[in-house]
Amino acid sequence: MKSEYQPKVIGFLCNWCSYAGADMAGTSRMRYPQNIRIIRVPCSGRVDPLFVVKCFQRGADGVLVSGCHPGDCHYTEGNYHTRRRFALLREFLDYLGIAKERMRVEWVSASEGQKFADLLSDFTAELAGLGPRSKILDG
Amino acid sequence: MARIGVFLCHCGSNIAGAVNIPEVAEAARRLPQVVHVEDNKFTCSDPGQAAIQQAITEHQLNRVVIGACSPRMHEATFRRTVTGAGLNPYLLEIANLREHCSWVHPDQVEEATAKAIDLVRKAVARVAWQEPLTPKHVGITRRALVIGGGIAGIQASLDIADAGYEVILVEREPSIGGHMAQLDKTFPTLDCSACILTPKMTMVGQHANIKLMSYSEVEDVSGYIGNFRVKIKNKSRYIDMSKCTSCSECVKVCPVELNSEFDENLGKRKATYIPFPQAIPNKYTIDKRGYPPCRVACPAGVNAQGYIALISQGKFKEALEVLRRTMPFAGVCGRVCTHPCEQDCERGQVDQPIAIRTLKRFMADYELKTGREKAAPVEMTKEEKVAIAGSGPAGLACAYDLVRQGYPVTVFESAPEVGGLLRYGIPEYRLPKEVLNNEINYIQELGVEIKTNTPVKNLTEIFDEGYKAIFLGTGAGVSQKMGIPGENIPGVLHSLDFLRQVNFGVKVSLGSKVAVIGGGNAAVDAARIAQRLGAKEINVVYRRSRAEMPAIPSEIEEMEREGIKIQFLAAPVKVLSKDNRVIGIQCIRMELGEPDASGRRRPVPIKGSEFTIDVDNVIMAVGQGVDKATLPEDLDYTNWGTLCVDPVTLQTNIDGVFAGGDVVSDPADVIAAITAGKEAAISMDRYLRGIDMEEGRPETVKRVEEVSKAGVISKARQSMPTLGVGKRKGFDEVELGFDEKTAVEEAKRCLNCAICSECRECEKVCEPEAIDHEMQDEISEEDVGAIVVATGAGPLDHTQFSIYGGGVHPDVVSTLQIERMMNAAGPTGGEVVRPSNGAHPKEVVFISCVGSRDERTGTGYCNKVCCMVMAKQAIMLKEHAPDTHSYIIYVDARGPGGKIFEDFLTRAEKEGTTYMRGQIDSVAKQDGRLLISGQDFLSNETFNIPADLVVLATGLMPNEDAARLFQTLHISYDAKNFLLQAHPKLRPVETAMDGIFIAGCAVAPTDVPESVTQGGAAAEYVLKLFSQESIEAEPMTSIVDIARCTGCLLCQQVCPFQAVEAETLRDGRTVASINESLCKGCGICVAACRPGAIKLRGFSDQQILAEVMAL
Amino acid sequence: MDKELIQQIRDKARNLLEEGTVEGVIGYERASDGVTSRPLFVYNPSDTERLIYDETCAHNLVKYLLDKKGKKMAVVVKPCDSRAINLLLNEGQIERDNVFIIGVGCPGMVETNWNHKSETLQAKCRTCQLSKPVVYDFLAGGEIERQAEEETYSDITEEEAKSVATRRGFWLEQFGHCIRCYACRQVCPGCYCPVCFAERLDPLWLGIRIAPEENDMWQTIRSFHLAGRCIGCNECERVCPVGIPLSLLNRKLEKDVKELFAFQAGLDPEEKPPFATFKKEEVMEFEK
Amino acid sequence: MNLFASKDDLIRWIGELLKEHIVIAPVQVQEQTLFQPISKAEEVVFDFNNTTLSPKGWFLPPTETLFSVQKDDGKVELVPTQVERDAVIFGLHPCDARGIALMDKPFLEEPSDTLYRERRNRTALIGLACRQAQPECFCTSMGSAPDDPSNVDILLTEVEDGYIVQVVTEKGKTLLPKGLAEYKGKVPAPPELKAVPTREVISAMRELFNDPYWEQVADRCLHCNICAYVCPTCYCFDMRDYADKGKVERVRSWESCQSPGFSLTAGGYDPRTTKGERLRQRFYHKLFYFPEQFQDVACVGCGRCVRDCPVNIDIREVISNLQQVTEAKSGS
Repeated sequence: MKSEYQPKVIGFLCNWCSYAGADMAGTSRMRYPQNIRIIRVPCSGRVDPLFVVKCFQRGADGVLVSGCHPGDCHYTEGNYHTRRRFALLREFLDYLGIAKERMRVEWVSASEGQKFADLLSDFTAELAGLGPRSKILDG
Repeated sequence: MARIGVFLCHCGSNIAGAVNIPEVAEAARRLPQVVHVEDNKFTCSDPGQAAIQQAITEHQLNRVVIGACSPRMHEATFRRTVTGAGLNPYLLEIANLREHCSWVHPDQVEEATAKAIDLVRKAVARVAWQEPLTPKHVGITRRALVIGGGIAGIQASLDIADAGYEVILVEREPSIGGHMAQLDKTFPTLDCSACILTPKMTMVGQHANIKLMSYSEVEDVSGYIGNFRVKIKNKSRYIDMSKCTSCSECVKVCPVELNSEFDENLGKRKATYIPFPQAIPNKYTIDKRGYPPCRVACPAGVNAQGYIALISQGKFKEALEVLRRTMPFAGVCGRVCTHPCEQDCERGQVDQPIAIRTLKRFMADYELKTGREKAAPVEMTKEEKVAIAGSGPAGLACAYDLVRQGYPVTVFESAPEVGGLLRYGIPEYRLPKEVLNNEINYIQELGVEIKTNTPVKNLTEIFDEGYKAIFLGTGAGVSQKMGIPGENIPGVLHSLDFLRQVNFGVKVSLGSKVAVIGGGNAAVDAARIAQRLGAKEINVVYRRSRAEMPAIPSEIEEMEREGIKIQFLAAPVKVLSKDNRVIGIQCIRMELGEPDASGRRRPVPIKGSEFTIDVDNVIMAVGQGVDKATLPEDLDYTNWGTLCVDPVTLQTNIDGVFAGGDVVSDPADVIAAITAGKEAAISMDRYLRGIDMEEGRPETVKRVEEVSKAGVISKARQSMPTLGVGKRKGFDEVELGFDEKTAVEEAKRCLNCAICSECRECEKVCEPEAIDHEMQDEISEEDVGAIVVATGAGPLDHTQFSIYGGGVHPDVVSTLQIERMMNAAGPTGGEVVRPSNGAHPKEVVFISCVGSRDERTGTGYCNKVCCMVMAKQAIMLKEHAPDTHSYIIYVDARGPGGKIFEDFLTRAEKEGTTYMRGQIDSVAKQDGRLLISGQDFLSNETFNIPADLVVLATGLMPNEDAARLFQTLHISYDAKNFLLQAHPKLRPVETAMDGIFIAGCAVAPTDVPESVTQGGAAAEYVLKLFSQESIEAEPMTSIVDIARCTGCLLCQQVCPFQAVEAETLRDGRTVASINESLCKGCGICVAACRPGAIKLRGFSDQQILAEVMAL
Repeated sequence: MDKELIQQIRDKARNLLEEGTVEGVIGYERASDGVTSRPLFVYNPSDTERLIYDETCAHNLVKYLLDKKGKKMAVVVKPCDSRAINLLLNEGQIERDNVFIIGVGCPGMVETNWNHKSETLQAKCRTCQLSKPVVYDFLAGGEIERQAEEETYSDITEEEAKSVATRRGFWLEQFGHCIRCYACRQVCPGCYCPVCFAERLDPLWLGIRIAPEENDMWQTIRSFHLAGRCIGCNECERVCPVGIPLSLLNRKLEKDVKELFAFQAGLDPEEKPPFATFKKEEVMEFEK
Repeated sequence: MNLFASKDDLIRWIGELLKEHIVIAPVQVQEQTLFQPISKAEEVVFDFNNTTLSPKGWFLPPTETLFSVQKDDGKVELVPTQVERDAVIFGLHPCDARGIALMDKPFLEEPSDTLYRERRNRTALIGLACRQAQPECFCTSMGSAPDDPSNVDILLTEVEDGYIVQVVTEKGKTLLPKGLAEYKGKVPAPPELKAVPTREVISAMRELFNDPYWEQVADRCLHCNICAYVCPTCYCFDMRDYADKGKVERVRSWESCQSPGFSLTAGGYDPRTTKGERLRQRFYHKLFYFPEQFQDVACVGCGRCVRDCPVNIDIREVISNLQQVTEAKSGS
């Protein structure tokens, strides 16, 4: 078990929907892989693409940016900006050799604890499949 | 240098059970700037909090990290704790070791511990960068908005208002009361619902502190706790509430009847209505849904639904009045109109469109038959005289509209008789002169002066005579020639001349063989006249095929029935003659090639396919043109020889001269000419009053969005009686029109698409003159400090559950329908009956959990109230008729709410209700009754119960458009549109949005007492807010570092709250500046700012980066 | 050299200076190698005779307007460079009234090195569709009919077709050459932050290492900060002393921005750039 | 005594050197020639114009860790970076060799820079005389020459069918392979170079510090760091401590006076904010301050900055402009 490769995942979760959704997964005692480390932000629109690039530079195997569903943003429009910024960044990082599978942008509402748990299981499994990404050297 | 204290909470075994706390503590001790670490069984407990405060003092901590539950849980608690020890509340960071760690990784101690260490390290790194923040204080508008006037909203409103604060209660229906008002009795006490609800409703209506805005909807909400600004749309009732006396006179005359929503479609109501007798406010509402499709389709905007509704009530004269509000030609258009209205008629989607044209004609026929009182002349209120050239449909329509506005109108007609093309272009068998004359007389009686034999040649002269505006509607009166050899031989006639001669009684002699060239109405008319003049063998030669033929299809049909042949795909090449007499016509066969500019396929001659038809006469009906010679000079013409006008105003190149009809458009139909006349009348009125002629034109009208066709029983359109072919010798009219009975029958088929038909009969009877059909929706803005959302939920439509016979068998009903039937004021006067035949039902089967506890058909969870509702109704059915036997087929029978609820279920069973736990397989019709088959889970046997009535207890769901409102309010809701609470246990009436509270069924299905409790609780939160002097606003807002700002203002473009302004510095540089009271702290601008000039306090780049670096 | 065109530029520059319309004129002059050209700032009417224009005048002079904020300047602007004017106007960096644009048609610039010019057109010129600047006050020499190839981004799609690992290897090698001289940034008209993220101390996004792991982030963010803003003058690639194919980065973003948001930078000074706006109904790949 | 080595001899010799040394030599990477450690002799290119970067990077690498700090259970340990092996720089041109000699002045003057000194002591230089000059070359005006042997341990000069091997130092002698024959032929004459007047300009610079010339010439300067990074004598650097989860490293990287933030002080004051001030600093350092301190001009005339400057700021032109400015001043 311990020798198994454990991808390092960093998640940026908006306070109002996704962080609450992750809380919901907790209160509902759902289980998901331990790999993620969650950073709370007020809105997914707060996530500067620099943070994500920094995560990868620092050796993260996967990065999750998660916000409210379109139309539900606590700040009305933040996630629409998130969507544009990261649609482009994902493509660009992939082009630079960081596979787009390593970066997820997801909409998770406060009630979607199950979705959050499922998403992490799936993401972690996918990253494990891609294999380790030692610092910046592998794709 | 920060002195950070780390406090690790065991949370009993919630965290400590999965995380090795000593190990985490040991790791924390080694972190930079950490000077103190301790752990505690329950940090949130008093001793736990005291320990933190003590440590802060003892170790001179200036930052605190607490590893515990989610910050969403206790951040506020711990902020108070550190404040108690003199620390700024924001110098605190919580590592979420419970929801994000121990609870989700319960049996991976090693991994969970490693993760917990990471989370603590991350929190330490972050808090080191945290600066002390001071909340701002903002004022509170002590005024509340309650959305939803059901029992929860009523309770909330009353509680707030009684405490002395103003409340705005917004209800989208015409009355408050919600679903509770529909109930007959309430469980488990069997109180009369109305008896306990209506006093509360009345109190709302009369409370000095409550501003009731019924029939209103919240459009937009901006602002924040204590300071919301709300936009409310007050939907137009078309009845002035301040004048309405609720006398119900309008209801008596309203011709439109529809299913009553309040009575769950079991009863009827009128387009003007009060939902139920005790409604608050007790004022009428006219239900208008826009323009009906027929009215939208009519170029002239004739309100067909209006007159059809009145015809259906036998009010024929009044019906004609409706038509005459738009135009004067009921008899004419009722005969010759191309009726685009019928194409768009919604009834056509059920079976066939309403015979709108024939109904229109019927009104004119009825008037002719019963005699018309002379019309009273219009009072000439305007001084400006208006001249109209041409007395065809365009000119007369224009004159009609202008004279009714009080303009003195003179019509100049060059011909000896009035009517233009209506008179000389349409044969008598289609439009009897008597009909036309009646309508022209009517126009003249109103005060229009008509001068015949007076052509207009010189516009200056007309102006000199004192006319201030001129309309030219002189038509297109010249026949076009074909340009083939032999066209000028006597015996070759042109259709217009031919029709004109016949219509003016000039004798025209024809041979026995006639060819008519063309495929339009003029060709068909000419052929049929030729036959009536004695021609024996008539051939219509048309160069395209039947599909392209522009004449009215019914006319073509009648023509063929009269024995006239059509040569399709043939064109004349030359007229053959002998001794200057026509002997035949040579034609060539055509085939259809590529579509031309008009979209019709262009006919192409087939070489060598010439053929000859022997004829004595040829009638050319290939088109008409404008006769320039008859028109004044100095007007601009198009390349096609028609007049040039502005497409919107219809003004020509000369100021004050307007034109419309065939003279502009080239030959079109009558309704197009009428439309042109009406449009010109609008322009001329505006021209004369000096108003902008183009503003708001062309007018856009709101077509009704959806027309319900549920329950409409198919019924064929009444057919038009015609004169037998054998009797068609002279010029007798061929179509005979409807009699009164047929007309009423036909009119009753109308679906009343727009609900209110705008027949305006109500205006006539409303003594206080409260009715205003032109009333507009009003938007008002209100400032409030708190909002209670109690928008409720409604039962799923039982007719969608066809597996239980819903929507299939009329005797499968919903619980609310039973409720209405039981109600003495309900549609059946308190008798529960079988809708199919009105009989008393003896066996009744209730089916529970329809669309609840069933993800496939509705919601996955329990609807909470149905078990009690079914028990109540079973008891009541027995009470109403002791011979009734009820079955309740349940999944689980529940009595939540305490002993009396459970007792109530027992009582139902004791009083003879058969409870069966099971599942329904089918509901089928058998011998006029219903057979309910299924499985009994307790006996493991199948059952077959014959019943008279099946009642479906359907799940409750929020209204479809609730999500839009919730989005406007920025409050969270789930996939089924139920609202989410700030915390499902501890903050049940709060939302994540401060200052917005929730109550009632909008949150989850609740019964009446629970809704009342929640309404009261929400009010209590509002009052708690209002009792504060001011509110602390989140200090986590953004700030601009002007040294780094480039002034690109991308931040301004992305800010959803208009919080960014451009500011010019003394050195001339433009930079962004953030208005803190508008900033909500989302940080969208921060992420957009490339130069890193914006800092979000509490979520700075340093802080988040420190977290990334710590992982 | 088109003598007539050059004379028009000189006359216009002289006029503008003599009439006091502008304080200075930014144009081109012959470089010290006698072959290539270099930017020239003219403040004195007599110096206008030094102005030249030919196929070696690759420099995008618009960048210099940022140094001369608040001053009235005239600038010689090629069609591609003119998009930078629109970019800077859109982002409020220059005032239209302060800039007099001497537009020049462009036959395409050739590849040059110190003391050497080739016959080969620069790659960006081969697909340039602009016959004249998108914005100008005076057009010297008139429009030039160009027979441009269609921009197919074939080099980009070729890269895209390779495996992620191959691309990673390629870029790591390229970024390995980077010496962080920041010439790409300094020459770029879109790079004007008072303190570049790469040199910011609060927060410390990036260290000072001239090494692949930091060069990588430097180039990633540099290009991404130009997403939807790069106007394709390709000056960054031209000035790179170690030959990193930066156009492959910028044009990849240009292509994606075009495809995802239907936007091209610098064509319209009023149009909202892709990160300033959004469409509620749009659906991105990760949502499908 | 000059020896002779055929091309094959050289290849064998490099092979020998590789056994005990790191050999840094010019190699072709895509379109550029760079000094890089080689793994086999065949990689070396002999016929090249000045490399993209000078070989100064061996002694002052673009980035290096000076030392790291380990913190464990309260104990703090400082671990300096070690120079592991001896090295040979093979094939450097005389101008680059002079660049190293000039760098020695500030770095080896006491207190000397430990890492630089270590590397310098353990590195031998085998130079290669230039048979051709490029238009940008002006080494003869800057105290060197295409065939200057003074700053290398061994100098190679290409002749018809091989190379003259001129042993300059004792250290050079130890590197020699066995069996090279004596070279008796003619030593070819070095290429001629155009002179740039230096001395007279430098003496006049004291008066030119506030001359508007600097702002004018800086108008077109982009303030990139190309000139400094390709220069064999520019040695400015920045240092920063990297701390990551308890581990600390002190890192030194190249930096340049042309960088906008170069002279920014902690208090926020920047003595050189304008483009002219920054550009002036570069020329004053090279032509005035360095000679004041160390007697020599800090330029070797390799021509790299001339070649690579994107906006053609040509040091030779600057020098002659300064001369004109001075003349104009004295004339008035």
